[in-house]
Amino acid sequence: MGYGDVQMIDEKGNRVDGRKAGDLRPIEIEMGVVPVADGSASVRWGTNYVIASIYGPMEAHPRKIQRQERAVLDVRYNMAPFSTTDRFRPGFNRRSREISKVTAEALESVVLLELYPRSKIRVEIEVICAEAGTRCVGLTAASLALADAGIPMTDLVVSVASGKINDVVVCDLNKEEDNYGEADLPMGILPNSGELVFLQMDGDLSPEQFQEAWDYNMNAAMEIHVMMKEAIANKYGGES
Amino acid sequence: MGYGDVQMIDEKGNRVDGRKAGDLRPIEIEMGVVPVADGSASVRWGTNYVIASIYGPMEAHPRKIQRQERAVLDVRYNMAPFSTTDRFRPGFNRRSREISKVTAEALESVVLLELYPRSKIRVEIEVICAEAGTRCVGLTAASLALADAGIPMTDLVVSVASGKINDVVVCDLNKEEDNYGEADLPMGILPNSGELVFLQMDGDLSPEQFQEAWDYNMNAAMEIHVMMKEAIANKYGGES
Amino acid sequence: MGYGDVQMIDEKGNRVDGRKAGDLRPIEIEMGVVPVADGSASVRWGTNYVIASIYGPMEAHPRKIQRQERAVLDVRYNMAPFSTTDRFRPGFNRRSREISKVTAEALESVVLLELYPRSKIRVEIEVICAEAGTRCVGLTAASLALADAGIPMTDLVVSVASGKINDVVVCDLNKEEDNYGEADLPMGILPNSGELVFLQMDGDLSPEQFQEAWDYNMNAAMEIHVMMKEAIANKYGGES
Amino acid sequence: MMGQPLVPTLLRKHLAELAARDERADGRGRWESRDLSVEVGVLERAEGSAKVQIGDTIVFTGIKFQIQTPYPDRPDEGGLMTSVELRPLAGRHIEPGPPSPESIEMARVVDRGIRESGCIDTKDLCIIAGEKVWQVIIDCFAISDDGNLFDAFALAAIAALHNATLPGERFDIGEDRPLPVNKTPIMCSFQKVGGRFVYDANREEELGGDERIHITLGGDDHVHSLQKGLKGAFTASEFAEIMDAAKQRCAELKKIVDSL
Amino acid sequence: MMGQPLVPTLLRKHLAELAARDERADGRGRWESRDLSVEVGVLERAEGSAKVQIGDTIVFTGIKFQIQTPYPDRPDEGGLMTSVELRPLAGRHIEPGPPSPESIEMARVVDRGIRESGCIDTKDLCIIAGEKVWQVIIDCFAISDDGNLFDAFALAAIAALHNATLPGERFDIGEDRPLPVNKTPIMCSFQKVGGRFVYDANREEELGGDERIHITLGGDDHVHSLQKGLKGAFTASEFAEIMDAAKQRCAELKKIVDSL
Amino acid sequence: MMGQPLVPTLLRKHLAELAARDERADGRGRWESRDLSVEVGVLERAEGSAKVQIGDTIVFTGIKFQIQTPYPDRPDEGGLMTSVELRPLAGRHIEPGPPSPESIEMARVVDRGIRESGCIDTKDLCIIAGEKVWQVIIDCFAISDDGNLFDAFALAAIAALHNATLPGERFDIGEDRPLPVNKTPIMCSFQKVGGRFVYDANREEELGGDERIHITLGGDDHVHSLQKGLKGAFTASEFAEIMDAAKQRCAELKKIVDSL
Repeated sequence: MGYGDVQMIDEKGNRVDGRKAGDLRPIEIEMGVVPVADGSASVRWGTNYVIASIYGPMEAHPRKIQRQERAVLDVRYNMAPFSTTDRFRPGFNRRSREISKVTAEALESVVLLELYPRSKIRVEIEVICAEAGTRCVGLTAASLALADAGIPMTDLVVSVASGKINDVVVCDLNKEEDNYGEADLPMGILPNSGELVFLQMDGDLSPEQFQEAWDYNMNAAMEIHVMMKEAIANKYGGES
Repeated sequence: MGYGDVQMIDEKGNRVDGRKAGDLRPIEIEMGVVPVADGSASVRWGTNYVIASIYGPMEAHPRKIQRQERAVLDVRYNMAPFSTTDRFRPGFNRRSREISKVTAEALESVVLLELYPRSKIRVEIEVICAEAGTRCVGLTAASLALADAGIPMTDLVVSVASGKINDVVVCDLNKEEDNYGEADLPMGILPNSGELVFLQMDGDLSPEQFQEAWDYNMNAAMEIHVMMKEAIANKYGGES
Repeated sequence: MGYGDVQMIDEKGNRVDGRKAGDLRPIEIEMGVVPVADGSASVRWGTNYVIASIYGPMEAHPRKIQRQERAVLDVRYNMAPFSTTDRFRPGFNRRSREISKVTAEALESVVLLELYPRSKIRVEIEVICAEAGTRCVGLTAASLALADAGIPMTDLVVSVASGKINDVVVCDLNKEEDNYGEADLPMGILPNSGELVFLQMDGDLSPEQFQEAWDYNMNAAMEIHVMMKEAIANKYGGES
Repeated sequence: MMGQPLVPTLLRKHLAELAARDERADGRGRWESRDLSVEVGVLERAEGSAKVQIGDTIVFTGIKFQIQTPYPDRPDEGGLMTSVELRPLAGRHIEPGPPSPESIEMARVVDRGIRESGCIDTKDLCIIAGEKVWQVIIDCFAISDDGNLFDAFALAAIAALHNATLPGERFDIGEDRPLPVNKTPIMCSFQKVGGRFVYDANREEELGGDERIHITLGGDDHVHSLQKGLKGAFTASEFAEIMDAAKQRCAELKKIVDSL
Repeated sequence: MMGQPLVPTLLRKHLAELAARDERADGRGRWESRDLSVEVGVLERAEGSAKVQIGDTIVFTGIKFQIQTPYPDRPDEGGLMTSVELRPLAGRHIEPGPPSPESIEMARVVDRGIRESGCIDTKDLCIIAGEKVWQVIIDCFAISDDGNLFDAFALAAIAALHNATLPGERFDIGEDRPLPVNKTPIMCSFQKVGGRFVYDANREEELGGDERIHITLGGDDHVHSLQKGLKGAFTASEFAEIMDAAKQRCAELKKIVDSL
Repeated sequence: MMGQPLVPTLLRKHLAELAARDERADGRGRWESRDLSVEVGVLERAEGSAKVQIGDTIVFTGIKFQIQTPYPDRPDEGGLMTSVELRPLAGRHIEPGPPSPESIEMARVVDRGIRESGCIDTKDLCIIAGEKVWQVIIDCFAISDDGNLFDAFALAAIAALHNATLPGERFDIGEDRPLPVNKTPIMCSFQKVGGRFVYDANREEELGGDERIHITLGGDDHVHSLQKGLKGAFTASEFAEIMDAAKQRCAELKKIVDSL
């Protein structure tokens, strides 16, 4: 943190890739990319490339994970071995475990689990290419894949992060910025209610900076929500 | 073994910490130290500090460990990472597995397991600070915790070790002595019957030395038994 | 592969251990070598020494491996730690897993599994001394052990490999030849029908060389089959 | 892995009724803590240690040091590692086995609060640049879990760091000296119980509650770490409310740690 | 581990009836492939990559390089490693957990085809003899499994190798240069379905089929790797028949790869 | 892990009746061994080996050597490691998987008997002080378990050590030479069956028996290792009785090993 001597924003407020503080990287959504799945979607976001697939609702087994009154979500976030510059070694990984857990908890907050007692819904998130912000891309892709699978939800989840570089708050850090980032605030937002189902943060933000980052995320979420609705409408010919 | 050139006992028979051959290190017992457990006790013994807690009797699961006619004891002996001078790495450890096994077998010899068919009693032993003789301290603490949990036993188990340094048999080696020890004879004694439920030994003892170490342990066990009864009486206002 | 400058066959077609191209190493079979097993056999083949034992048919558990209409074979191929020049470290091993899988599939092709619905037959293969071709020795030993256990089979399985050195196809490579081998073609043959239940190959064989190696294996299988029948007859006083 | 308790419908109902009357089961106010004590220097074999008791929740944290080779791209910086051990000693609901997702999350959240606050300057851990640096290991260990282990661990961790000594003599690299710790980051955790957030939930409230928010603040109310855990959605105004409570409580706890 | 599907008696009967009429469920001929496409250079972070789609089966293969110390007895030879990841993303039947016997077998069979063909000369991977050599890692990753992953992975692997660049610049050892790949080994897989072998079985045929044979051929129809998998016995004449089919199909696929 | 056999109530009753008449199921006396044989030099790839058969119990022990760096505080001492493999080959009751508590206990008890007797002087294993020392690995491997594996492994281990050769040539550090072994520690195991201890329990007696005591004696009846296993309590006089039996039997077995 705090490599203040590397200048990542010029005097005109332009970032290294030409974006302004509040701009998102390019985002491209594709529905139904895993033909054998019950639902799937991919999201390209900058050079991030994440695929999510859904299987279920199906019988929950082993028995001990079954819940009498609702479905359980079995969520796995994973990085493919070729997703990073240095090969990412398959196997147990504490970071992936934590992201899987908070992603599951975010999705459990919107999926109508009570509709499927004793069952399990598998949510598989694979990072094919990683840039910065893969957990946000993954959560967004998973929510699209659930929609593709026809699993009823109270809302889509839109996830995006803002951060800080050179003591300036900006939206959606790319990889180069992330290397010099001084803070990161990823959020999972329900675009219809404005509620949050996912929130993390690390680094250093003053109360004012924190508010600024929060607001960037809220605005960006609305922008992404439009793209998500379009992608769904393109496939199903209607509004989500 | 056999670093005979380091003098650990002086000509008057005084040991490095001032004890005589048959003396124990200071022992301090506290009952009920884990508020959420069904029973618990801690034992400080020299600079050893061990906590034991009991959960159960409860339903034994998974099923395959269940026994139709009696309870099973599920005993775990473990060293906390900060319990030793060099950090003790958590995870699988052959020594801990062996100690857990022989401790379980010692306790199974006194707990009235037939009273609780199909159930499980969990015995958790954590070494918070390790000096020398942690397996004896752990077994003693576990037997106190079982008493605190009100689990019926035929007797308490008192565990203590004697050993040999400079070819002299002494009781209850401390850490410094243990480093130069030539033998170690830990025993688990039922103070009312004088029977043994736990016995290990390694090193080198002549038949006569072996008898001497055995006798030290038997005497020490009676001494410790008095302290154990006191600690229980202090909590429950009666004799165990 | 392709260390063509080491001469492993002389101008008269003699191999380093004096064998001709189509000759097998010495083979010795012993039945019933594991007294506590339901069936067992050992095969010494060159300096290979492999023991196989059978347990079952027994109830298949855990339940999820059970098959309503037939038995399952639970096959394990393993190398003992002292079976190789450099100590073979116990534990997970990808090569052993693959050999266990293809060995199981070969045996499943001959055992009358439908006779034992919901049950399991354990096939344990341990390499005590390894030379070259242990997978063939193991499969052959397992089929003998199944016969010793009285498990009905459509045929014995005879397994043998041919290979290539100095661009010459020869039968049953020994360890020294294997080190310089340019191809290896292990097969599992049903001697009565001539069918195959096991086939692997690696290296480089022209179509003609491939046919030559195939034919060596077929001939060798008939030779080994005679020894197998003898070993069974010696124990049971009849023809297999 | 922690067992999956059955959803305690009755408990949830009971807690909701209490919340409707602005009450808690044990009589506390929404932002009120249980009795809390912190002791340092309690572990004979650790180079720094603390014991924290919050109600019937008891934890130890021990600091151990190891020597390691620095990363090539940061030759003069030491390392920091946080481990959480939820051994079955500490509760009926804790099962033996490899680290559960819960314990991994705790370790990572406690670690981020310490790390991101900059309270340890990793350059202070350099022994010989490019060759030898100190690694600080923070071992969090639960003795009794009656809820809110997150705050207990985080508090014990920063207290133990303030209590720690770099063991130069044991490693033959000069004299022992206190570990430099520049700041006092404090974590406060809130759980939604009966539809509203409360501070310092006990285990009963955890079982019958919804989402949890962990906030770590440094000086001047700077935010260093946030984590939302468990199922549930919250609004911006709910968040603002607990952030205010956190600012007040963090300041109180900081005073306690700084006075040890 | 892949789940154990119930033996699909009805499916087997159905497939046997089709086979009796020399038909397949999707209308293909015995030796006919599903629609197949190969794309290279599709993975941003890999040094070589390919995407193969065969019907509804989709896989990626990425090539990554690492630097390692050579084995003392082969000081001037680099290394080659093939890994197969069957993540539960790619099918309802794939369970999470450590590598299944199926994925281990796939990795080893794909690896042998590449390795034994000699398409990579490990001496081309030497950087400094006895000190530093390249290790080529072939990561096969399934996106959607509708059968015949073996061929999809093998095809993606050789295509990705032809597409790969040795990343000298990233490791500060000279310029980037194409990985030398001398040959194009091709795997063709056959499964016995309804009593006769067919090429490119889809997942339904896999479920209702018997033994499987994998053949990897190089130039001049040289055989580099064989593997028989699953329960079943086959005759010499059955083998001769699929070997003929393999020779023809391998030549077609080789053209596709060599033209990329 | 070994399966949990159902408590064999009938078997226990039967064994108790036999014990009441001072008999054993197979007609042996209390301190009588089953037929026992020891062969050495039986494993082609090991540097020392032995096969021990006691009744229907059969085991192999192989000695392998590796070169390792000595511990800094003991620069001129080699290492010793004992491993026990209870593979499912050796009995219906043995399940595959990671080392069971039973096999760990066996390995540790066999190891202590060897180690504490001082039969291997670890200084004899020094090659270059501070740089290279031999590690002796004792691999105990069960072929057929009909009870009393402890004694079979311990006997095979000391016999194999006496048979072992330091493989200097294979590691390019001088000539092969016999491993110096100065003593012959012997283990004798006793199990309480039907209320009294017997020597060399077979598997039936193990299943229907109670606690077990393992005694390792060296020269002049010096005790080197003791272990009590399984549930049960015993008196001082019971222990004295089996110690006497152990002294006699250990002397007999020592003669057998020393005469090989």
